[in-house]
Amino acid sequence: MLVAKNISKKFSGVIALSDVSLELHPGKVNAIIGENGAGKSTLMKIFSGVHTQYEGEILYNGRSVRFSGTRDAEAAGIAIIHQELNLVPYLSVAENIFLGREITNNLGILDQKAMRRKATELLSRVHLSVSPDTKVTELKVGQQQLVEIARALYADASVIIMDEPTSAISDKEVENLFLIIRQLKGEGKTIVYISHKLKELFAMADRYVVLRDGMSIGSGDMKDISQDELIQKMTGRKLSFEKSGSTVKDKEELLSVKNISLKHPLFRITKLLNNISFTLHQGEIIGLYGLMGAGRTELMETIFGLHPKNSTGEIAVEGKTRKIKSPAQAIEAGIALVPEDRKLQGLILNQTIRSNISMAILQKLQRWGFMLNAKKERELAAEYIGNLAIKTSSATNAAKNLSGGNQQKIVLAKWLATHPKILLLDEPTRGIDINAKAEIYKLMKSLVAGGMGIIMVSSELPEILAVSDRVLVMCEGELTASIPIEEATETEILKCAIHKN
Amino acid sequence: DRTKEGSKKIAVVVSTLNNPWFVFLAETAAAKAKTLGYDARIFDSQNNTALESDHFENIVVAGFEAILFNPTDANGSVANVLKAKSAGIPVFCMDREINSVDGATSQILSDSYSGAVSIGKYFVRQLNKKGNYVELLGLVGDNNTWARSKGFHSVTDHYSGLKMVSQQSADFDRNKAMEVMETILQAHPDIDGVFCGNDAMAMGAFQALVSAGKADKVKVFGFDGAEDMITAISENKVAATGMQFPKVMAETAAQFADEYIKGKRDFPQKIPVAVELVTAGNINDYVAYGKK
Amino acid sequence: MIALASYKKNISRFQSVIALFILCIVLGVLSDKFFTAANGLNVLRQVAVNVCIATGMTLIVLTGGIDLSVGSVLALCGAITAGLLKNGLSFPSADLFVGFTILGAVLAAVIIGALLGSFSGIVVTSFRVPPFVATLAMLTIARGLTMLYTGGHPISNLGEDFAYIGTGSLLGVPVPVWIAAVVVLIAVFITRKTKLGRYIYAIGGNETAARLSGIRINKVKLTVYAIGAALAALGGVIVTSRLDSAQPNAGISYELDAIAAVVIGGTSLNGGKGSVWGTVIGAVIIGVLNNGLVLLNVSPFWQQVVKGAVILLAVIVDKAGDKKE
Amino acid sequence: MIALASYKKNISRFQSVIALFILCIVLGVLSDKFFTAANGLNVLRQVAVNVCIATGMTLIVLTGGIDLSVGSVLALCGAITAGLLKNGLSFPSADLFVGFTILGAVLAAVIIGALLGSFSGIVVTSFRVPPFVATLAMLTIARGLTMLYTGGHPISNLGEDFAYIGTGSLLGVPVPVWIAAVVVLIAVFITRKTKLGRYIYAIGGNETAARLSGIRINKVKLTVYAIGAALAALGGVIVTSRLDSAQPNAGISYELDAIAAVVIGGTSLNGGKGSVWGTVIGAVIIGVLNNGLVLLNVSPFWQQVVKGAVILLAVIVDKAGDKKE
Ligand SMILES: Nc1ncnc2c1ncn2[C@@H]1O[C@H](COP(=O)(O)OP(=O)(O)OP(=O)(O)O)[C@@H](O)[C@H]1O
Ligand SMILES: Nc1ncnc2c1ncn2[C@@H]1O[C@H](COP(=O)(O)OP(=O)(O)OP(=O)(O)O)[C@@H](O)[C@H]1O
Ligand SMILES: [Mg+2]
Ligand SMILES: [Mg+2]
Repeated sequence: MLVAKNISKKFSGVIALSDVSLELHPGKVNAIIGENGAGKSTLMKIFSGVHTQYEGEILYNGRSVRFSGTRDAEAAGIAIIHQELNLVPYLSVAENIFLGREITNNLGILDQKAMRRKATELLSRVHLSVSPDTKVTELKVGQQQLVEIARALYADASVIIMDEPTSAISDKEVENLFLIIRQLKGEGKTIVYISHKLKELFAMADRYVVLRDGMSIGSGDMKDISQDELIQKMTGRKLSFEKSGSTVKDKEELLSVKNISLKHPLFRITKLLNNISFTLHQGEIIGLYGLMGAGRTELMETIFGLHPKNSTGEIAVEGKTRKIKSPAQAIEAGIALVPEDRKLQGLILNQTIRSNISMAILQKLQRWGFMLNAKKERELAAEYIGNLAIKTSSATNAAKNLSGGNQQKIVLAKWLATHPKILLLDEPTRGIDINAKAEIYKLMKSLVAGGMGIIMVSSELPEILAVSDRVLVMCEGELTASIPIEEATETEILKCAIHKN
Repeated sequence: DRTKEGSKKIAVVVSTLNNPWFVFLAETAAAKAKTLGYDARIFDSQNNTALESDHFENIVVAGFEAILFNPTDANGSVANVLKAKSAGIPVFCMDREINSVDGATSQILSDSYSGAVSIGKYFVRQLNKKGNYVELLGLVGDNNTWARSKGFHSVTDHYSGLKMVSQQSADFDRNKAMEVMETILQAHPDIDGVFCGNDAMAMGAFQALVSAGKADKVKVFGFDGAEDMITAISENKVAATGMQFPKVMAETAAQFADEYIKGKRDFPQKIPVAVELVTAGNINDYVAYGKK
Repeated sequence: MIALASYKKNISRFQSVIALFILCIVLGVLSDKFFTAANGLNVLRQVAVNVCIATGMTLIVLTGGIDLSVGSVLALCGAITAGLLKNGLSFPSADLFVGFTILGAVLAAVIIGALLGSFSGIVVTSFRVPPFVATLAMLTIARGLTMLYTGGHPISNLGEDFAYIGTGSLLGVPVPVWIAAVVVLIAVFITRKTKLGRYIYAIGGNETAARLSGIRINKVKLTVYAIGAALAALGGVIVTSRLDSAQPNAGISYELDAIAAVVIGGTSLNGGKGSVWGTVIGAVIIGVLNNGLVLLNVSPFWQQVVKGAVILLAVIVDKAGDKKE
Repeated sequence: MIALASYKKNISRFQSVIALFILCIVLGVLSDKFFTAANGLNVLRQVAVNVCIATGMTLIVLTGGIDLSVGSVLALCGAITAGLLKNGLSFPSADLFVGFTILGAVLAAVIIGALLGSFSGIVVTSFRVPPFVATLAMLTIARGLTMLYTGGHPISNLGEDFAYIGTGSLLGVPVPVWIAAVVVLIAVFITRKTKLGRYIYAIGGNETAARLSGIRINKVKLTVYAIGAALAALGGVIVTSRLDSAQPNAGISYELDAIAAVVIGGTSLNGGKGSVWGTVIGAVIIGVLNNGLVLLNVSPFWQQVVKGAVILLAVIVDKAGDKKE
């Protein structure tokens, strides 16, 4: 049993954890629940030896331990899948899985064959069908997450911490992960599971621990608590979210996409996108669903002008055909894209929240045509920090110091500040807590009420069903269905998303 | 400009082209070789003996007939010369010697040490055997630096009235000499003379003295006989320099190479070319890098 | 929190200053000539050129780039200034001769500098050649062009008026120091108060995110390389004027001094982090060190050892504050 | 996907080779001396030292670091080899004299090189000084120590046996080429087949991930700096032996050549990406270029311009294949 006693942790003035005590039981799935910034990841990093300076005590199997580093924790049998992916981009999948724990032969030389064999086995366990020699840069975020899971499986630890392992993978892979978790649980291992998807928690977890603002609020058995009670514990209040029917009827056409195709950058015959056409209306939210690798991200990127050389097709905004060959032109046309990977594509991690938010509209914040207006910029940042409830002590905090969910909100703020007509959201609620999610849905609704059109890529069917006016489904680079929300059901959508053959 | 097919090739290997003096030496040698009917070609060793080594290897492969050679280092270049010799290519040293008895076919040498001795003597006279002075050295890893410094000190060190208040290196560089001199003047505003290892540094030091308003009081001595320095001496701005004769050395070497190729084998092992003291008194006899 | 953040920002600037301060105290104790007004101006005049170059380098490094060609560009543009001043431009075929005023020659040099920088910039952006290689090639090319232009011989005696740029004083302060001060102030303004400055930091911080935010990466990069080389050209004008002579071998290894000033000043070579002020302090640290070692008449042999050790110490002192886990 | 990955890997290696190939063809057409066995050996012998240094540099650059001190370390260790061979070690106080065999002197130099590298490594890791500054300081310090050790004078006449290292041949191939080949093969083995190699790439690719994987970052970094400097020392031994003389100002600006070879060979200065083979090709491109320009009778001033331009072209050809948007 892993026990935390009175753990406190401060980051240069910010209190991340204060006097947290909890127990993690072997043979059980222990869910750690809390809003963004509650301190979940920080606590896990203490358990796994990443943070070595903290107050309090950790008891592991009855003995007091204090890890001096990750290697130390791992040797003791604690493995972690980090929330922020921690893979080496230019190394292969196999090389990443075995990083720091390479298999060597008697002479100390790397045994590549053995590692490749073992990696293939681990990859098939997590249902990731790529070669172990693939470079990690070539993988999409979801696939990378599966690699991280494979990595943790290899560690063969007795405590496995999973910090939002399902934030980037689709239902099918989640199913598979659950299978693996059940198996591990059966072997008597302690599973620590962090997720903002309550449905998953109720399906999978045995126990729960709730953190709020760095303090432990309560714990117990999952079966003894209802969803509403849990939310109340997390947020300190009740939360309601109602499913809404479509409200768009005969509104103006905002975005029309005709025959978009995208060639593979290397294999020119392969098409990543094939003849995609659809329209987005004013005040409409389109939910774009597909399994991992269906090409949704590519579609968003193509519309946003990121593949000018390999793509063909026509894009019209408000009836006018626009040439969109770069993000700058897309922004001019009134399009905004909240990208899939906030760390790599969305944020400048070292810079302040404020300058991240103002990044895309600096030309509007100028005085006399050449000088930035600091006051306007401050006001802008304050406005969005308030509107989106970004949890930070100051607008001049570096973006990297925020919790994952709050980082996502900064990216959102940056794009909302451009006042786009068309908002493309690629997995906008990844890693966002239920409360913030509800806020984002509400925000989306109010944005479309003001005349905006939104396309939201999501791998979560409930989310798609909750916010969309219309559901588009993609499969292998093709648009396979356009379903009005009234007719949309989970089975119907999945049917269109799954490979034909 | 392509030379005639079939004309024989002579290589000019020079220690550096980052110094006008050596540019002049190399270009004069090449020009002379061309007027003698050869295809001449300049190689820049960039003060790097290893690069010089590469040049020699390439020269041997490319089938040159003779090498007019300005070595980077007296000892470091010996191996290179022997390599050429064993490939049957004669080497004629210009300005700087190599420490090998029979490596080079002939060495036409500028005697830095004695030149510095005469500058030292003139220096003592100009300063009336007493006063404070500064010495600016060239690159500290360069043997010319030390030949000149030692020659100079072999005279000045015998006069207890002469006190060297500062000895610094300025890498043979005009800008660096100016900056070093500016700083030295902060610590020692009361100096009477500056001896510099080459004319570029002398001009830099002079510039610093001008800025400090001390150009009249402090006597500047250089080495080489470069154009700016000759002009400055004639205008009575600086005291003296040691005139080397790159033109004489380069042309003699080219001449010898021509004679060698035409069959002559008997050359004097060493031909010293004296360094002459150039002062306001005899400036009218000189032009840059030579006699009128 | 605002207090905390700005306090932290101040500390990091504070540390370099502390390193500089300690250095000055030590030198002041060792030499009574160090703390004189004349020597102060001396140091400032001597660092002026490096400050100009290093300021441009800071902008480039902030975008995650580097420019190794500054020394050669300095030499080439210095030679061009001198050549234009002395010989003007003549087109024998058209029987045309164009004389140059001082301002004209200086402007021509700076513009040619900017063009050389733009060339590097285009190679880096359009041909995606790593900045290190692109500017290393430019280092070699510009040096070769300098040699070709000058024939390897200095161009001297450029006239008293021109000498004012490098040797004159205004209100008791040397002209090069004024020039460097103006350059620094403009650069500080650009980095802190303009869109361009923001974009420079953004590109260095995360190029992908910057591109997705609609920033025209190539345009910004081209601009910084052009500015960097134009400032190197300006440095060339100052050096030439100070010596009253354009030396074909001027500026050799100046890139190392400039980059050292940038890095000692706390700017990260990975881009995105740092400041022009830091660079100025870095340049002054190097300048004070050079000055102090000569004042103390440290032997040339020991000088290099001491210089290396002190630079290390300065950076270690500078780092001492920002302890992280 | 398997096909895709290996196809891409091959292309990128292929491109540098194509650049080299084109260069050779052009030179072969322009000069009939180029494609001779003697000239081939010539080029190989001339690149041997740079290959040694650049191989070490590759390991350092792969971790995201850089080493500017290789030239000075080369000079210092070359001088030490020569000094030990010629004068041995004497401790007058203890009335002790230790003579050195050739092997002893070479080993001593390489070990001292490794120690100097370890020192840089410690400064980089424990004091968190950026590698650029740490090794720039080492550049200056090692050069100063060289001057102190030699008094600024070369150490010459080291004997015929010692000369074998730099000038001898084995099976018709020059000894320096054998040495470089062994160094390259060991480095290839390390980067591909050992944990150390894996960790080098991991640290350069994502240092945080590497640390979280339990890799001892500091140990790995220290090791690569030690290897890099030891190889520079080995280069010093070869240079000294070739010239039969240790020059105090040997190796100046060698760091640029070495880094150029690394970058032309496709290794990213940000670390994590690249290969030792690429570096070898990069070094050979530079060597062939130097050799070719001489064979073609290009004047020294034009040489620099042409060299810069060709290096640019080589890298552009190299990039041409991996078009990304
Ligand atoms: N390295 C750091 N430096 C400064 N503050 C930090 C650092 N890491 C975390 N914090 C702060 O600590 C608090 C807890 O963050 P943590 O990442 O543990 O939250 P979380 O519960 O995992 O949130 P999420 O659900 O968004 O992942 C936040 O306020 C965050 O800003
Ligand atoms: N640069 C690339 N090189 C090779 N293949 C690529 C590249 N980019 C994308 N792909 C492939 O194109 C297909 C579409 O990927 P895309 O990321 O658009 O899917 P998605 O529906 O957004 O999935 P995800 O849920 O992972 O975001 C995938 O099979 C992916 O592997
Ligand atoms: Mg978290
Ligand atoms: Mg996607």
